[in-house]
Amino acid sequence: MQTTFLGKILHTPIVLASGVLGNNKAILERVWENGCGLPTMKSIGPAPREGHKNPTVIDLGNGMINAVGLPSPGYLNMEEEWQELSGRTFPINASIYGGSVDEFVRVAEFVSAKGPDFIELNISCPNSDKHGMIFGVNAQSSHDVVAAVKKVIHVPLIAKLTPAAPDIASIAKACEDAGADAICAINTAGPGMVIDIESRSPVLAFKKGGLSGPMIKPIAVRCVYDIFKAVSIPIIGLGGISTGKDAIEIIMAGATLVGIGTAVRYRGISVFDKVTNEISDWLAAHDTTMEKIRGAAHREVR
Amino acid sequence: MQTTFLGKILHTPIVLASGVLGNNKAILERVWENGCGLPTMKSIGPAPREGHKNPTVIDLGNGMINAVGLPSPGYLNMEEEWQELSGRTFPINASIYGGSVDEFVRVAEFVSAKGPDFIELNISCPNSDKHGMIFGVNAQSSHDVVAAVKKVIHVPLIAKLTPAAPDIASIAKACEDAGADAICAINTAGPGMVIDIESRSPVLAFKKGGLSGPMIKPIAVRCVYDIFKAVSIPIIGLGGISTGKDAIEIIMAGATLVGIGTAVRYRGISVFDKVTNEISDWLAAHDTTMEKIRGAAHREVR
Amino acid sequence: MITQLLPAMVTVADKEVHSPEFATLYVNQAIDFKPGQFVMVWIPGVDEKPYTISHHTPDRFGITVEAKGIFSKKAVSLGAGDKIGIRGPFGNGFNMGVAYKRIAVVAGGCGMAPLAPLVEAFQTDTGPEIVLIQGARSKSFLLYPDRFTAKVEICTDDGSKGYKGFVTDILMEKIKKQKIRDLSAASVPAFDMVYACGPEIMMAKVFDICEAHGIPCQVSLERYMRCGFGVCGACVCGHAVVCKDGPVFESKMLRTMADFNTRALLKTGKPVPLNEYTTWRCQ
Amino acid sequence: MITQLLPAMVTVADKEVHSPEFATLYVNQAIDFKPGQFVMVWIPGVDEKPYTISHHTPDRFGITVEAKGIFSKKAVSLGAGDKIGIRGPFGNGFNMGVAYKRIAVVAGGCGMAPLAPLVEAFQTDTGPEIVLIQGARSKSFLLYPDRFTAKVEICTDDGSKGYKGFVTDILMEKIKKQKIRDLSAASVPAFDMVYACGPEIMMAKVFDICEAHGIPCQVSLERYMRCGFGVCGACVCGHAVVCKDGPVFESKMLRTMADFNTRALLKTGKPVPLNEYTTWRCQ
Ligand SMILES: Cc1cc2nc3c(=O)[nH]c(=O)nc-3n(C[C@H](O)[C@H](O)[C@H](O)COP(=O)(O)OP(=O)(O)OC[C@H]3O[C@@H](n4cnc5c(N)ncnc54)[C@H](O)[C@@H]3O)c2cc1C
Ligand SMILES: Cc1cc2nc3c(=O)[nH]c(=O)nc-3n(C[C@H](O)[C@H](O)[C@H](O)COP(=O)(O)OP(=O)(O)OC[C@H]3O[C@@H](n4cnc5c(N)ncnc54)[C@H](O)[C@@H]3O)c2cc1C
Ligand SMILES: Cc1cc2nc3c(=O)[nH]c(=O)nc-3n(C[C@H](O)[C@H](O)[C@H](O)COP(=O)(O)O)c2cc1C
Ligand SMILES: Cc1cc2nc3c(=O)[nH]c(=O)nc-3n(C[C@H](O)[C@H](O)[C@H](O)COP(=O)(O)O)c2cc1C
Ligand code: FES
Ligand code: FES
Repeated sequence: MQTTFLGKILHTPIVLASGVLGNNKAILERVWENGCGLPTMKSIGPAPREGHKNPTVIDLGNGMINAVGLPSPGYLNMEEEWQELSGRTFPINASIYGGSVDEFVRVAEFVSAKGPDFIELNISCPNSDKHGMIFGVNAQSSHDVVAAVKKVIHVPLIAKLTPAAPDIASIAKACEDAGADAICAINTAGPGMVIDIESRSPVLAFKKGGLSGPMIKPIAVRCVYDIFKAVSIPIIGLGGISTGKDAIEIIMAGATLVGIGTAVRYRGISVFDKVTNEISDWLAAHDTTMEKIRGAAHREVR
Repeated sequence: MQTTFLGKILHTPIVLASGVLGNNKAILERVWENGCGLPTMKSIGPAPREGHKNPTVIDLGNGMINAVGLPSPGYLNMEEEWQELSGRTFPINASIYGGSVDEFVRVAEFVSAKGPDFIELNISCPNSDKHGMIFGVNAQSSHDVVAAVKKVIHVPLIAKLTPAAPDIASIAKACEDAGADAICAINTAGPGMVIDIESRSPVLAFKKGGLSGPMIKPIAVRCVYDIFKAVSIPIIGLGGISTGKDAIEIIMAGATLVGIGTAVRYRGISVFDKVTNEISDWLAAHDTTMEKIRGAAHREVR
Repeated sequence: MITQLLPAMVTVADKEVHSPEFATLYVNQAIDFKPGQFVMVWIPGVDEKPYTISHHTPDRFGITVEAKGIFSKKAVSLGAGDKIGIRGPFGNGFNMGVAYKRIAVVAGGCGMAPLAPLVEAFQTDTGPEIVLIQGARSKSFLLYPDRFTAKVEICTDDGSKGYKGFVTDILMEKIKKQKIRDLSAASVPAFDMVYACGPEIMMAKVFDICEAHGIPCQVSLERYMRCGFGVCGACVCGHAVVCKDGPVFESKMLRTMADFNTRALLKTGKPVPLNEYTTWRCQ
Repeated sequence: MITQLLPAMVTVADKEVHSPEFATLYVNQAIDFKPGQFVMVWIPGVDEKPYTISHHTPDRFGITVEAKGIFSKKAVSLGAGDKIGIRGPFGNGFNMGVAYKRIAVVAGGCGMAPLAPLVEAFQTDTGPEIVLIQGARSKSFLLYPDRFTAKVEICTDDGSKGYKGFVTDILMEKIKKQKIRDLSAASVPAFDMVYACGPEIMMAKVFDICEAHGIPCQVSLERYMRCGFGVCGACVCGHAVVCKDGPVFESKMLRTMADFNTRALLKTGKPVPLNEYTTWRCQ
């Protein structure tokens, strides 16, 4: 299922969602070997950060709630990992975050020099008081951060958006106008909260957390649908995608690539191969191609 | 489980969510007889409106997606229903909507004269192009509509909010400042979209729809938690509440009353009695009261 | 698999055209089913409406549609190979007593659709004696002419076939005859159960007749529907939720159902007299 | 019910204090369990951490905690009636061959916790011959002194009980003895399986010894964990996901596991040499 994305050839159209597994080269490679066309690294931040105390990630059965809190060694402390990655045989998408346009620029410039295949701006993470989210809910700030980062990097830029934006399409458009090469949607939804009634306490140590997995799929599909109408750059669609049929659905909404995070919990690391095969089988059974069905849900029926 | 709410005595703390069943007096009464302390009428609009074509309501298993589209006879065409309701022996909450402050005011003034026990402003419905939602995502507009309506009505005013607001607490505060007597949270989440991949078409005729039921409970709990911190007026908490434990959870987040909509699908009309009994049983087993546990999740553990 | 959740797109396997107005669409798929239950039928880009399952075998079912409005005309125009979305089945079917000795089935127009599988289920060696009364505007509107082993008492409004007049006349007559047969046991009701489906006014008459003669009955109602599973409230009839508590209701419920044969809600939710509402299902 | 989803708040039924540093908390609840699996233990307001199930019967289980940092000190201070949240069990347990004739079990410090239920499971009439080697800093750190019917070979760092030295010395000696016994069949490995848990450096030595003698082994690793079910990536060790692929790993996997006995990730995700990371579990 070879796919070309912003000029790079990927062996499958499936992307590993940022923050899921991608903590070292060995696991990024394993995910790739298991059918992931584009593994994304855990978001890299401007300074060392331990993230929140546990509980940070809870399986709700039909999806997860998490407030990991953007742990990161900090962009200056990853020499060892970049060294190892320099000899890689697979593409990587480097996700980054910052608390200000300046921080985004600093991290992006440094990371760009390390030669990832793409840089993804996480302007949408809800799990931190000061980082990220502020950008992704406002078109002007989204534009500013994308425009500033675009100037200092030498690889394609992907803007990762949050469904918490009142009008995600306008954010996507602002990112496109600012030079983003692609949109990745969506980050976790909500945020939500789960309270343990016996201890009378929120379960997550950070109290609130982002929702992911099957329960947010309708939100992801709607966002991708809205974004597809608003922009002409390609979209990485994710949020609750667990099966080939889910992938077809978000492709029909307008996605070019399909991301998978939470489904690793439900179907194991081989979920990438499984979903790839399920997509091919469906396409073959319907005698069609990814290109033909992309955005199909936008065409009037009959 | 008698409860006093804004001066009215309700036989249980359970509210019927607007838009669910409440289409005539007989069914409102039946819901009340089945343990609902406060039945809410289907939202009443400024003009006759048929709503969207079907499919409008789909069960996703772990919740529903709907775009009914605010059908309403229009406030001027409900004489027969008000006549019947005037002889009622149970309290009602009249939900209303409008496309402008003026429309809200006109509907509210008229409805107030019909003697409902409460008026709920649906400033949060996502299923219409021009109605509702615009108010609920902006603090200033929320303030304006509540302040204007408050002047013309003679019953307590409940503002019903949408989780789509980037900061629901600030909307709630704006409503409180404008004179709202209570907050109802939340309306449906998302919106979402489900695409049927065989017909390559969104399943809902309106394409997008609001999410309700168990899958949005974490969002509802988080919203009530945020609102409880921001306001001192009581909160009707709803969104995915299906069991007594769910009710206890949202009460611990800060709710005074608990609303139920989608759970009617999963547990039948007797869900009101069932949840009431489950709440009493839990309170008895834990030797506590609704008052004692309200907002308990806000207190530091240990 | 067909469930009550998202519509399953299924292929129309074949179509049986009964008359210019009526056709049955068959689908070769298993569906869980009790006579009287209905499915929501979705034609993407058009609309979604409830239809009774009128034919059922373990691996096949059919719905019979009367072409009336935009949706049903579109449905009747579909043919083998076309796809429709199905979710369901919804509602409670007819209650079928195993010990019934004598039943009456009264069908008006396409009210025969839900009743046909019921009749088939009762038509066994050990089943009750069946008095089957079918009425329609005229001959060409009489559904399933050769479907039953039970004898069919036919009436048409125009006398083009069978008795010229109402199904309720025949029902009255049958009850009287039965009473004479039963003279020795005067308190025994003429039928163990009367099942009826057709225009609501016809069902109301059947109900009145049954009440007068101490016979329990079950009728299948119709209201505008959205969800099909008892949440949206579009279909309420008095305190009854037609899609969920019904569509089949027994005498006990009918006695207390405020709006039975009097009112129905339009799409707007406005209650109107039945004649204003139009009994879409079976006029 | 305890599941892998939201933590279930359960009551500590009783506490067994082994020494000032070690205590076992018992919970009278059923939990699905295979020796080697762990649960996430939540103390609201404090933190949540993984602990091996060290005791298990159909309606009761226990975890043994060594007081080290804030969380484990808090856990050890809990007593009967206190509530903790439990989710799990997670991970794969030890593989237990039914045809094993001779196994060795090598425990260092609180590495005995996951191994104890394994030993109990093997201690049947038809079970294998068990060579059980237990090491600790000193006598008071030796867990479960009277728990097993199998004979325990004891070593302490300070010689306060048993052999003064490393568990690996005893393992070597046992392998040699076994080889002499097996002279007639020189190619037969000394043990069908060696199970080990303790400081990672100890487990690495056990692995090396086993490799040198053609003996398969299984060790139980420890890394900082968040989700416990293979999603967050906090616990990766080379290409292995410790919580999900492990925590028990067999020789075949250990051979290719880049970071085994060399590196671990801090909470920030930064990889550091093991000594910098501190083997929290069993020092
Ligand atoms: C439980 C249940 C089971 C059913 N089973 C069957 C079945 O087996 N077979 C079957 O054919 N139908 C059945 N129906 C009815 C079916 O769902 C449709 O209502 C019917 O097919 C007409 O749909 P339509 O969209 O084609 O017509 P519509 O466009 O809805 O119109 C139908 C008729 O009503 C008139 N009309 C429409 N709107 C109004 C209005 N506002 N005021 C006055 N008149 C109006 C139209 O002119 C037309 O004559 C069932 C309904 C229910 C609730
Ligand atoms: C699968 C698995 C099973 C486990 N089973 C058990 C078990 O059965 N029993 C048991 O007791 N434990 C077990 N553990 C370990 C347990 O989860 C905790 O890590 C342990 O109890 C220490 O937690 P703490 O929060 O009290 O200590 P921490 O506060 O985490 O500190 C532990 C030790 O490390 C030092 N330390 C902390 N942070 C750092 C740092 N950044 N750099 C250097 N040193 C640091 C502290 O000073 C202290 O000495 C298991 C772990 C795993 C992964
Ligand atoms: C445990 C966890 C950690 C995550 N961390 C990040 C992150 O660091 N950066 C980011 O952009 N998204 C992060 N996400 C969001 C995912 O990349 C993804 O957008 C979201 O989970 C929706 O996809 P899914 O439903 O397939 O998981 C995280 C998600 C989870 C579940
Ligand atoms: C079919 C349906 C129709 C609804 N219509 C309305 C409405 O007219 N006005 C309104 O304020 N909320 C409406 N809602 C939202 C509910 O009142 C409620 O806020 C939401 O469904 C969350 O609660 P639940 O999860 O218990 O259903 C509707 C919800 C559903 C499912
Ligand atoms: S159709 Fe929705 S309640 Fe009956
Ligand atoms: S703890 Fe999350 S992957 Fe292992």
